[in-house]
Amino acid sequence: EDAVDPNAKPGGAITITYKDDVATLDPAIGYDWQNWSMIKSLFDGLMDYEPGTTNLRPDLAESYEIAPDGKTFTFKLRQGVKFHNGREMTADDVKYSLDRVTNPKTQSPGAGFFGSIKGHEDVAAGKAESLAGVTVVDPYTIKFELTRPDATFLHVMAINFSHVVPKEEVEKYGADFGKHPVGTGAFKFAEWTLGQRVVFERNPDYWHKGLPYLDKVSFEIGQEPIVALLRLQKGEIDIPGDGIPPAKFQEVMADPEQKARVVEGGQLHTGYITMNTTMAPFDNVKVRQAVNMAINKDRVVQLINNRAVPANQPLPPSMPGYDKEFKGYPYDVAKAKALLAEAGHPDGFDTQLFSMNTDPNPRIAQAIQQDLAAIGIKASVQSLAQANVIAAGGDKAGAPMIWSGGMAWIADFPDPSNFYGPILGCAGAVPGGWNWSWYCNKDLDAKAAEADSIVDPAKSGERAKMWSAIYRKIMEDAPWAPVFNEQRFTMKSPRMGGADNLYVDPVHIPINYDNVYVTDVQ
Amino acid sequence: MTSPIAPDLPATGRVPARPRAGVWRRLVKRPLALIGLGIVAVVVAGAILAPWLTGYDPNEQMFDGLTLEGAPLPPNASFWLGTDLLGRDLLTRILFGARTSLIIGIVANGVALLIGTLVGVTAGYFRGWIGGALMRFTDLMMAFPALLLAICLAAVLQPSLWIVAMVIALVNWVQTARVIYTETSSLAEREFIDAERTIGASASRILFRHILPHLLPTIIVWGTLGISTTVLLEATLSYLGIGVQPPTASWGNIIFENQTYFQAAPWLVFFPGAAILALALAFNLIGDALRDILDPTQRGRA
Amino acid sequence: MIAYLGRRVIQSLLILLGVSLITFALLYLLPADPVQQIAGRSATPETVENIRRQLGLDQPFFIQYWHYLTSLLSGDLGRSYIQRSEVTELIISRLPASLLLMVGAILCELAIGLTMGLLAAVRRGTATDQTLMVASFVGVSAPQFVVGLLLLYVFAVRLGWFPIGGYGTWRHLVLPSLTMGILGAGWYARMMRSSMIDVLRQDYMRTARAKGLARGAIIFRHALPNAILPVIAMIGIDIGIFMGGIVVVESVFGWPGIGQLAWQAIQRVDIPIIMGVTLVSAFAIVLGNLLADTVAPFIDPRIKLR
Amino acid sequence: MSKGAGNKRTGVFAPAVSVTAGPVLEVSGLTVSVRGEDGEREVVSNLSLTLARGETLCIAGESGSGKSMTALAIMQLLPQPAARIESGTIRLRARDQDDTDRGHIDLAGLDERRMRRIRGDRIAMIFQEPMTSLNPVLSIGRQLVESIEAHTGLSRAEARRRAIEALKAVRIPEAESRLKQFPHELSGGMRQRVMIAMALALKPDVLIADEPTTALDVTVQGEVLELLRDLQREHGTSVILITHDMGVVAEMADRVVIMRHGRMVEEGTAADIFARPQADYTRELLAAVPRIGTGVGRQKSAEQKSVEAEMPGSVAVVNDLHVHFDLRGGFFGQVNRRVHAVEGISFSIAPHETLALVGESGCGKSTTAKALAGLVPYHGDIVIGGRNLAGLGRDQRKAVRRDVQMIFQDPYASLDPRMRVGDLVAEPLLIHGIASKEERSQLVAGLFERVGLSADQMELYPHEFSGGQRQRICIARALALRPKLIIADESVSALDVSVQARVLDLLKELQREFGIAYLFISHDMAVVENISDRVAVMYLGQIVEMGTRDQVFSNPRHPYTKRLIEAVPVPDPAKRRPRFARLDQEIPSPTRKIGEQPPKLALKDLGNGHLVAVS
Ligand SMILES: Nc1ncnc2c1ncn2[C@@H]1O[C@H](COP(=O)(O)OP(=O)(O)OP(=O)(O)O)[C@@H](O)[C@H]1O
Ligand SMILES: Nc1ncnc2c1ncn2[C@@H]1O[C@H](COP(=O)(O)OP(=O)(O)OP(=O)(O)O)[C@@H](O)[C@H]1O
Ligand SMILES: [Mg+2]
Ligand SMILES: [Mg+2]
Repeated sequence: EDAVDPNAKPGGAITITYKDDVATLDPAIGYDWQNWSMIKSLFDGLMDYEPGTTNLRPDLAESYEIAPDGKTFTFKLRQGVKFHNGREMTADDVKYSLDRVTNPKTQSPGAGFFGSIKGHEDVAAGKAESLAGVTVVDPYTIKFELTRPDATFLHVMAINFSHVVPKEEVEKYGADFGKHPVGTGAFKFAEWTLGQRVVFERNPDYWHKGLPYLDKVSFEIGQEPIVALLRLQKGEIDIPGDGIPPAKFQEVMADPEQKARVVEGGQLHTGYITMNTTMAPFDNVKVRQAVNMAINKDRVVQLINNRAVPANQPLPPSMPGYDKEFKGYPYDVAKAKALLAEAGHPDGFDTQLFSMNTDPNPRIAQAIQQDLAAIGIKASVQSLAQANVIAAGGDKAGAPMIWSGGMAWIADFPDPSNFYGPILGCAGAVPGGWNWSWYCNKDLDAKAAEADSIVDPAKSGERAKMWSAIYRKIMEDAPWAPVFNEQRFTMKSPRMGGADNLYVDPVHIPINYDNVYVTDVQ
Repeated sequence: MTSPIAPDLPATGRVPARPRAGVWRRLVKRPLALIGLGIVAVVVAGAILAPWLTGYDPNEQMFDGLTLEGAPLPPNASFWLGTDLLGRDLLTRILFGARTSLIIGIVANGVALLIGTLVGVTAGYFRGWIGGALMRFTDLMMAFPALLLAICLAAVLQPSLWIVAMVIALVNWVQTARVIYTETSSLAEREFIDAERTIGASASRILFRHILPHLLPTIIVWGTLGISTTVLLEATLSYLGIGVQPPTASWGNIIFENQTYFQAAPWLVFFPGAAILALALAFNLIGDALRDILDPTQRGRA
Repeated sequence: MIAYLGRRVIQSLLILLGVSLITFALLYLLPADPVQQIAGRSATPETVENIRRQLGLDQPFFIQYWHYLTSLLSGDLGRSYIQRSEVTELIISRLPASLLLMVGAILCELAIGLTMGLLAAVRRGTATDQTLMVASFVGVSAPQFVVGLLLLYVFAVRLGWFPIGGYGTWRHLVLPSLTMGILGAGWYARMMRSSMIDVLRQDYMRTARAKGLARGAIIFRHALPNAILPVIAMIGIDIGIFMGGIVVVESVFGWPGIGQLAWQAIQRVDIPIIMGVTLVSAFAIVLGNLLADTVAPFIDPRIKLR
Repeated sequence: MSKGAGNKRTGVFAPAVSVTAGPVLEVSGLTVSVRGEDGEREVVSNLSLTLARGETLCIAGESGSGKSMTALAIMQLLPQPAARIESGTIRLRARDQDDTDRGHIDLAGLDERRMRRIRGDRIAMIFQEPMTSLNPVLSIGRQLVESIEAHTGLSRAEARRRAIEALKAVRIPEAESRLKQFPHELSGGMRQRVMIAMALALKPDVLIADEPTTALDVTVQGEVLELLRDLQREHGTSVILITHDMGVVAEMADRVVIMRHGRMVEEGTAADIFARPQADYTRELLAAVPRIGTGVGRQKSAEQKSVEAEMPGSVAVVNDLHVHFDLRGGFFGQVNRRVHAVEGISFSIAPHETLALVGESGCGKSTTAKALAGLVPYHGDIVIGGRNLAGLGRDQRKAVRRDVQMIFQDPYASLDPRMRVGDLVAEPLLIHGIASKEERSQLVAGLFERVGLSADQMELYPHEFSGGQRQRICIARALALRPKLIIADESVSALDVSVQARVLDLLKELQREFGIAYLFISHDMAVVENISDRVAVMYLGQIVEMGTRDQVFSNPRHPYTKRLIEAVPVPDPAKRRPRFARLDQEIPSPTRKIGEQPPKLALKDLGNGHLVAVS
């Protein structure tokens, strides 16, 4: 349990802005930048992370037990936790929630996370209504049986998709539950004016005494980031949810008063270039390595106002399994040229580089384009809307190279496996999948499965090493050219209080609403 | 003279031998039109001679073109109009961008104007089912979201300048057609059109020799205003992926890429904006002068 | 009149049907897959297939269109793929804002544009005329995003006369309307000037002057109604043009209209929303044209409704 | 017009009936020039004239001699930007309240604001082109009322009453309901009368009337002239009357000014001018005046007869022609009334023959012409050159159309204002592929000379011509194709008598040479008598009398025909009538409710083809 911040004063309200609409607050469905952490404040799962960190800890569960074979997890639930409608949450609700999220009728984008639970296939195929592997032992005990040992399972129990919903409310609102969310979280849903505003109120019955501090959190929707920053400067809002727009970044950092209100932190993000390993000439590993050596990452970082650090491997530095020793490919044009020549392309070749069309991605793509030109690769930039780039990537003959910026969002949970399965593993290398390099290494798939079967928390160091080895091997094959890891810069109003790491919480983005407070309440 | 069919009734008369002062000659007598022609000439020359006018490559991202924090440089001695967010020389990009923008603003816009005028005139003059069908088609096109068409084309076709030009022509004729239609249908009611019918003038002759000249003022207004809007529309379409792709410059996409930076780096929006404005204004000056010259009742106006 | 309106309404319905068919077909042909968007990054192929079946997207085109059309007839625009709520509800919640903005913008551009055009025509050839011409071209050539931000910066941030974006009171409406109006005003000014110049040299203007009428009466009573006709036709067209500009202006000013909804939907291939917004805007355009055509004979009695 | 209407005027102007000494208007040394493609050209040179109170000054003269320009210069309404006053003064006698100490105001230098107060109130003008001078989008009531309101302090209701009076005064039927109508719903003559009503409503000091009765039939013309006289008698209004009709000059003028080439060639009292013309041009003019009853009989020569025999049958046969216009009304705009513009007329025209169609304004003459030219939908049969127009294909119709040419009533409206007149006249030749380019321009130059224009003018645009000149351009255009039938709708009414005579001679000559037939629409009975072989009198869309010229003119049998002939003004000041006869019955209207049929008149043959309607 978190300690209550002695400096915090309860009360007050804050306002956060977003550009895009909040789609739904249904935890089984919401998967956006905007609603991800909003859902986290309305609902709880069995597990959670310590505020501001990536350290797992029980949440609705009081404790858990993992069987030695790593295939059975038993959670003991906290007693007296109440839904916002006043009813107590029990193990039946946990089971109902998991049955619901895996049921195809729910159309949950997260159903795949629960693939290791016994009976998942039947539910996914519509043959069963209920997961065979989830058993309610008693109202405060729930048991999960898996088909294989799964080291990520505790993380899975912390992601939004496994958050607990009350059956009666879901049935009451049906498909509109996402617009009338009822959970057990620190805040309860108060008001939603479509397209304009969502308001949360403090949940007085929150099981964690003393939290949250704020009485009210309002989200204003449809606000252009530049205008949001103007409003922040005028003191009308507290947090610009989409961050500091690139066009304003220098202005903010040049002003000491504003700069002081900026909090910087790492995030679980890597920006990379995918190369389609099934497409000539990228089916030649030397070509891919040449590309890796051709990119002037410092220059790219400079272009985005140094808001990132150059990357040399898929995992971001704050992720367990990140290999500090690994040096990756150096920036070496001559060597890159030589490699290209070895691969049979002394004069380079023509290709295409896809990129999403929102600033700064087309600019980054152009910088990459220039770097590639230096070794003779003439890449034409295809700057398209997100949906088109994603479609091209999911088509085996669609895109030779893709710059991932803007689409490869932050990790779902802080675990090295999260960077592998869908985007580098064989499972993602299917039409409509997200493995845009179409890189499929059966060996590594096996190794990954092996690593993920190390469930014992005590062996997490060993597991991280295994993952490091996997990513090292991947870098040898070079299906990606990692470019940078983005840093987060959150800006807040002067009255916002709380530890800095709450403002760059790796899980709650942009901020952890449950633990921050305002300093100007009486 | 004794042509068998010709009415040899009147004694053939003495024909005055007086050359008609050409439109061009009268145009260059007007100072405002001259300014307009001058601007167009400068833009066209700039577009053609772009490679020889500045020492830079339009696409070269120069190391000294950005500050260490990655900010573009304001106008200075080595970069006369400053640099852009990638450290490229803005002047060079504007000169090269003129090629794209001239094609869009003049060719695409011109084709749109042409289609719009033809459809509008035909529909306005032929009342029956031809006119009805054309106008309903126009209404359909107008009600149809052009942007969607653009996006779908973007996804299906290889992006190129000519495709964006085609799309612009395809969506921009609609408004012109409707305005021309309204005017044509009122012109068609005028008595001199009746008079043309009685001498057996064919429909095409009436349309092109008698109705079209009266539509000129409207065509000029729509044509010149269309320059700005199409040049800007090109940027939107390119953004959606059907036009020129980076790093090719066009005035529209220079503005579009940089518009959020207009406070931090105003030159990035101001100069290409001024170029669009100058081009549109220049054509307007020429158009206004033409309109006066071709309108006989305005003769004598300086 | 009733027969005319009846005929036009039927034609309009056919146009809407055409628009819906073409849009639906284009979206069908679009190589972006909405299911991929819904399913997200971690979805297994089974999940993707399940969702596709749930949404009926595995059906052949005409069956899908037929389903859409039949539910459309019962007033059901379907359910958004991404937002997961009724499209009807989403559109209804945002339509008033867009309509309000449209009305504000039309008022702005008429007020600015007609005044400018009138003045320029009357003062033809003078410095006033030239200045107004340049001004109208600036209005047309300036990117709306920049105009909007500039207005916001000057009048809201610096001077504090208006709120910094948002929706609610008339003060919220001023700046967005102005931003949209400035573009249109340029067009109206040029149109107005052109048709006014034409009217000013008609014989009946000489008659009006020969009667010794006041200048105001000559211009407003005699010239204006004649000159405004092409402008009326323009208002119908304008609604179509709005649909393009509304996205930018709504996003700059945080205006909760359908432009923002449409833009997000397009980015994410949310077909039911795209269809819904397309139909609503097509309806507005058709209505605008119908209105313009119906009003014209009241201004110029020579025009007959056909 | 009711007597004493003028007393109701609240303005300071009290009508002084006694003629005070000194002219009301004095023009001296007026020079007007226009700028064309090749420099400036004087169109009025050093013109001086005076106008006394209560006097009628007639300006007559050659078409294009600068009469209209003089009038426009006085009003300060010269066409912009081409024309301007180069020199001269135009002095209007001041009223007491005018802020000038010299007793007069020089209009030539007056600013627009003060000029505005003078226009309409002190000097009113009736323009030459009736079709385009009214604002198409305002009801005629509105247009009348506003000018009354602009210069008097009358209430709207009062002004409306005054407007109705004015309309009644120009004998517009159903004056009250006409207030709601729009100009395009009126016939040419009616529009002209509305213009007159507008000028008269304010009872100005000076009234300038530029061809005010050209578009009117003689009976209405008589009434309008009578009205002008009334006004003069009651208010001492001075009138400048520009006209070609020497009959009107003789009836109306106190003094006469004859103009030619922008200069005054002669001035004098009406009696003097008619009795003892000094200048050659004046003599020429007077000699050319067609006089009713003196029209030289046209004996058909043996030669002509033989041509006729060679070409049996008629050029055009019209049988039971009906033309209706539907009027929409009521809230839903459904058809509720119908104009029976042409109601079952039949006639035929033989080669070499001129059929004149006469009748009052609005009786359906132009509509008949348009039906023949294929411009309005009709019922009945029109057979041209033996071929029924109905049921012809496009190409055939084009061929037939070549044989029928029309000269429109309003020359300005029927010429494309953006084409050079030379090209306009050459156009029919071009369309039908006649002659090469050079031959064409020679032919056109020849045509120009034949209608009394110079070949130099081929390069000009329609608006650069005077009303009469435009009329001649239209004639030249119709002649270009040497058609079998020419429909001439009021084609010579805008021409000065000398040109008129020349054109009439030309028409006759062409007829002699090529056997062209004419359908000649006119209300000038003298001209009709001069040119026609047969005459048809129309009334309310039907023919009431038809026969040879002699039958109709020497033996008119229908009362309406009789009245028409009686109303013709005689070009002799000595025979001036004290008063024109007033019509006492309501002026009938061809508009009827749907389903209501107008009574059909039966025609009775009085012998030798003299048909008269019997009711
Ligand atoms: N807008 C113009 N521009 C150039 N020349 C013109 C213009 N209007 C008239 N003219 C010329 O001025 C001369 C005088 O014209 P005006 O209209 O005064 O003749 P008019 O005596 O009234 O003739 P009519 O009896 O035929 O009406 C004519 O030669 C004509 O060609
Ligand atoms: N387009 C029309 N719509 C309705 N009524 C019309 C139309 N054209 C003509 N009329 C009416 O038809 C009748 C005959 O008109 P027409 O023009 O044939 O008269 P006209 O004999 O030529 O008279 P004028 O001598 O005055 O020219 C008039 O009452 C007129 O108001
Ligand atoms: Mg005249
Ligand atoms: Mg007529």
